[in-house]
Amino acid sequence: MGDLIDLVLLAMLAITALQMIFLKDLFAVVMLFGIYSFLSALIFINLDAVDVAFTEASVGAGISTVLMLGTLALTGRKEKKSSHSSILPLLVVCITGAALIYGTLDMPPFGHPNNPIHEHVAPRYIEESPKEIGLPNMVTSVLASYRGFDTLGETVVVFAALIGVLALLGVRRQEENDVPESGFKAHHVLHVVARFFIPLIILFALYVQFHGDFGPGGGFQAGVIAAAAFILYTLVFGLSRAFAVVGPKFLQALASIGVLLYASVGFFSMYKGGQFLDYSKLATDPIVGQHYGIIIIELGVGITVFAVMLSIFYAFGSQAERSNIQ
Amino acid sequence: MTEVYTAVTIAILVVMAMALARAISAPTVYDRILGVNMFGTKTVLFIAVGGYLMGRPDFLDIAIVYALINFIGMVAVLRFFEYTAPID
Amino acid sequence: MFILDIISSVLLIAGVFFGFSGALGLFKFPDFFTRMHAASVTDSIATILILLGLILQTSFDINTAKLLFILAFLMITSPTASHALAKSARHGGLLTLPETQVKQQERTY
Amino acid sequence: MLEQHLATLPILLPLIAAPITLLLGRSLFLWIFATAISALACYFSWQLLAAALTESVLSYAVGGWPAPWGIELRVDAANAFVLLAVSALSTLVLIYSKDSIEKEIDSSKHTLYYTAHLLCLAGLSGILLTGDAFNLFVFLEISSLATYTLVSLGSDRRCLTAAFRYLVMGTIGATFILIGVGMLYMNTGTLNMLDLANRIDIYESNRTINTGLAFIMVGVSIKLALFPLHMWLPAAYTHAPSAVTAFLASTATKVAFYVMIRFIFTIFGWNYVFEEMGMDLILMVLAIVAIFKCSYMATVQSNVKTVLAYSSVAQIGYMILGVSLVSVTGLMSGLIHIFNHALMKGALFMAVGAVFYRVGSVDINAFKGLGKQMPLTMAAFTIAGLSIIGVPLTVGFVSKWYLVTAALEQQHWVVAALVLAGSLLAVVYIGRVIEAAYFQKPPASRDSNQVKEAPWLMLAPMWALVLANIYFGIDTSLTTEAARSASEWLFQTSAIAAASSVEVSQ
Amino acid sequence: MMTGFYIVISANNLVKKIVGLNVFQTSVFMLYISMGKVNGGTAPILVEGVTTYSNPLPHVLILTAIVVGVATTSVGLALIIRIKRAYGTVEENEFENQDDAI
Repeated sequence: MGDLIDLVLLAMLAITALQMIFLKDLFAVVMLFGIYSFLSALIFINLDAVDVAFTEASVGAGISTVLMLGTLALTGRKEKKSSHSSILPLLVVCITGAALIYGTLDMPPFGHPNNPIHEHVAPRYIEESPKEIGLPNMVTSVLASYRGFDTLGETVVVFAALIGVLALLGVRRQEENDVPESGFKAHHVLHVVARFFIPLIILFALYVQFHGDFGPGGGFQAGVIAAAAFILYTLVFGLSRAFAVVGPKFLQALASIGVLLYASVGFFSMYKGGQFLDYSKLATDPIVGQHYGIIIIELGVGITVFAVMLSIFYAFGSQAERSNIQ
Repeated sequence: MTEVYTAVTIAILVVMAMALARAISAPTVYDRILGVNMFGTKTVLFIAVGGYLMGRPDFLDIAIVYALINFIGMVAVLRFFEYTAPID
Repeated sequence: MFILDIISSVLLIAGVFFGFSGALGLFKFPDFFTRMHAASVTDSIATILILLGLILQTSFDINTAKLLFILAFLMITSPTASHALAKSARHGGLLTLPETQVKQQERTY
Repeated sequence: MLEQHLATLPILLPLIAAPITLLLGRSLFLWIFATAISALACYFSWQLLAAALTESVLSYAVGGWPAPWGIELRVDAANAFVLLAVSALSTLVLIYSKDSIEKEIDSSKHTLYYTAHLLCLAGLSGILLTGDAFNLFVFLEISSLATYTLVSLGSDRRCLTAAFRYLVMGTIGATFILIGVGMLYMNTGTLNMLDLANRIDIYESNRTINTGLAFIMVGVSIKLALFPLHMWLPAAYTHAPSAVTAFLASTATKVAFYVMIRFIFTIFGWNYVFEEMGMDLILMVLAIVAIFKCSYMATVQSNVKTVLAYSSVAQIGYMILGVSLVSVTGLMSGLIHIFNHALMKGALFMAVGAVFYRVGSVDINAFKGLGKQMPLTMAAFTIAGLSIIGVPLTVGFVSKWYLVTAALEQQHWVVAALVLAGSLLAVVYIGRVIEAAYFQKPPASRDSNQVKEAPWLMLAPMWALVLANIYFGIDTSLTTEAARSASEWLFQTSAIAAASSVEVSQ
Repeated sequence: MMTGFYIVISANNLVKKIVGLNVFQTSVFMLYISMGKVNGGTAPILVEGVTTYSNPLPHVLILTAIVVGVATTSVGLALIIRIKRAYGTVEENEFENQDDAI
């Protein structure tokens, strides 16, 4: 049953991807990309990777698509006919594809419980992590504790993206705000609905943030969802009103603080005599210490991701408005 | 009950495929958006029913995220049309 | 419990039926606004039925709350999105089938 | 307490400093702060090298979890050596950049420049020190994102397309590495490099692992700008701000080269890669083609930065050639060349940046007559240029010497001859610039009062590098000793891993 | 997977290239997730009475990789906007004609 669903979803995925090559309307390509993301998230769910599906749906289908649309608004929708030949790329792709298929020949059988991948490192996570860390969600345990350094790196990657986007686009200065522009002025229905839902979405983000230890979710997802709430606000009410709620400078500070919060947990555990990011030393009882550590670093991740995603969106949005005014 | 879930899941899958087909080969841009939107709502339902099918109904959070993202995507698309002429 | 099972099965199947007919409508109807009508109305009813069917299966815990939240969310956002889409399409200059025919007749005269 | 955490500090200091710089915001203070952090990181990596030379391997388990479960930082002579070069260069470039970016980067973006620089340094240190294959990917992306940002800060609009091309190529490369690591993980169930090495040898000729190796090699080669995949490099180096180019040219590709060594020697084992896969022949051919093609390209360019960028690709060819000779001396020459090339390319790009600072152009015509107008800068350029060529008493000679020795040890007469012939091409492209600077009159259009010597903050790091060029060219004991112990160690671990796997499989 | 790769290499339009890059990466993610699946297993969140779980490690890795991917995407898109402003086009062959010095 699960396999059948997988196959159907995979087929749909392949069709979507192939169609993307041929469409010249970039808007359609981006729409299809949104679908592609949704579909792959569905496959992830089917393969038991709920946390990943969560992230893919919110990041891939949500943030990426919105950013791509923002870019399209500035660069135009049509792809021009390409003049250079497509034989060489096709050849490279075929070689790579052949290599991949060759590589799959000796791949361990799909889903077999005795594959090396399930026998070497993973059993410890599955069997011991509930005891060593005390959380039912193993993904969170591994993410935040066993491989906490990766997650720190990942938070820094997000931060680096913020630096990149700021360096490239900057955020419009406040004093240029004199041009009145406030989203959908005429859409009263949207206004009402948005006003009603945004608090609920933020509430849900907080739920995801703190429930991530027990169910799917965690800092990244929560940060993205909270950012999505503000993006909705910005889309509906316009950029200048959103700036009044959360200013861009404040967000940049927040992004830095998130990273620092994460790192400070690491330094604190060093100070307590453990290794970097060794949460067991944070409290007398190692399990309680792990718990504290994970909550704080997830919070740090959440803050950074929220601030960065929203800042990036602001940067794109202010570009779009500037070009609209001209 | 499992049979019903299975049947319903497959049926939703079929509907999703139809919506996808619509989104791929749409006569106007709006049809495409409509297809995408429909695809999104059906996906939410698919996850909800699928969660029961797999016996892990605590994954409804993901369905909520889908609904949310779908809506935001919709608003973003419409906002996008304020900048560019939608008619080909 | 048995009766609940039957009721929820019926609800689920009815919901799927509506969803299917909506998707069919997406293909069969002649112009954009009727297609949209088909899609949005059936979308709502399918959502209600399926989610209700699932709610009956829960034992009134956090899952019920989540399902209700999804229901409320979809019930409000889906028509809103349809409304905004229709409005935007109208502004964009899309016409209903009768209007198109009228226009064509005008052009032929 | 610091000794205990020594291995983390070169990564963590710049990592923490980056958000702090964003919070700070005042330019002069920022410059001092960033430089101080980088200098501290350099100091700690010096300590690390000392520790690694005495104890041979330091291991640090992040989070207190033992190796295959948690992430491990491993310091050995090889990576401590490269780390020292990277952090030292970073410090010098930061000192240099105060005046340089004044001219080339809009003042509102100075904060972002320092932040991105520190992030890049953190990423590169992370790549060097980590003992975990996936962690390497994460740090690779940190440094790459920071690099794209740095490249795009250039004043010319072409820096944008260069950065974009770099981004696309870099991401493809990173994704290839990801595929390769995935294939390894699939067959071994572990991500720790040592653990991987032990478990890979059990599967002697597994097609999935072979493919994984191929994907990793191609991915790393993109990052490394190995010959057919180097197309992003000249554009990126030419259009980035001078300080950025000096930093990237002397560190980024070197780190990628180290990654390649690490994968070949630590994970796969050299006898597997070279003897069973025949990778040495492929690498050797590519390296020789790279040396000649790119040296030739360098001789026909008119933009001096582009000349040096192509020369970088050629120099990477020398490093790869050293590895492909499969001997301790060959590997050693590659490692020495990492360090030496950082010294000379850093000095060259700094000199070119100084010329841009005063003259406003880096075209070869702009260099005419500069020998009199900017004597110190051009003297630095000349000495570093001689080093690239491989004149005795400079570091360039040392690495070429060991490379030729290694080639002769293996009876590769042709290769040795080709290396020497490649140096002749270097004479041509460096000679053109020097000839323009010393033997031609300055163009009449240039206001000779405006063009004077570069500010001392630019000259000081430049001359520090030049003096290092000469010092390490005469007193080779430090570099050769470190490189020799590093390369011997790399060969040994390969052998140990192979031996232990035999025990396991029996 | 190869479709995305093909789009990256062959597409002339920069936005499409970024889309392709995303497609490519997403398919690699799928490769990882598929190897973490255990037949008969369920999502790695502890539930009473269940003993077989899928492998959580690939999930963790891909979580990281997704976030890395979106970071790259956003920087790439920002670059595209700047390119559009500087050159007036986002078609690769058009700006090569404008600056043949690259």
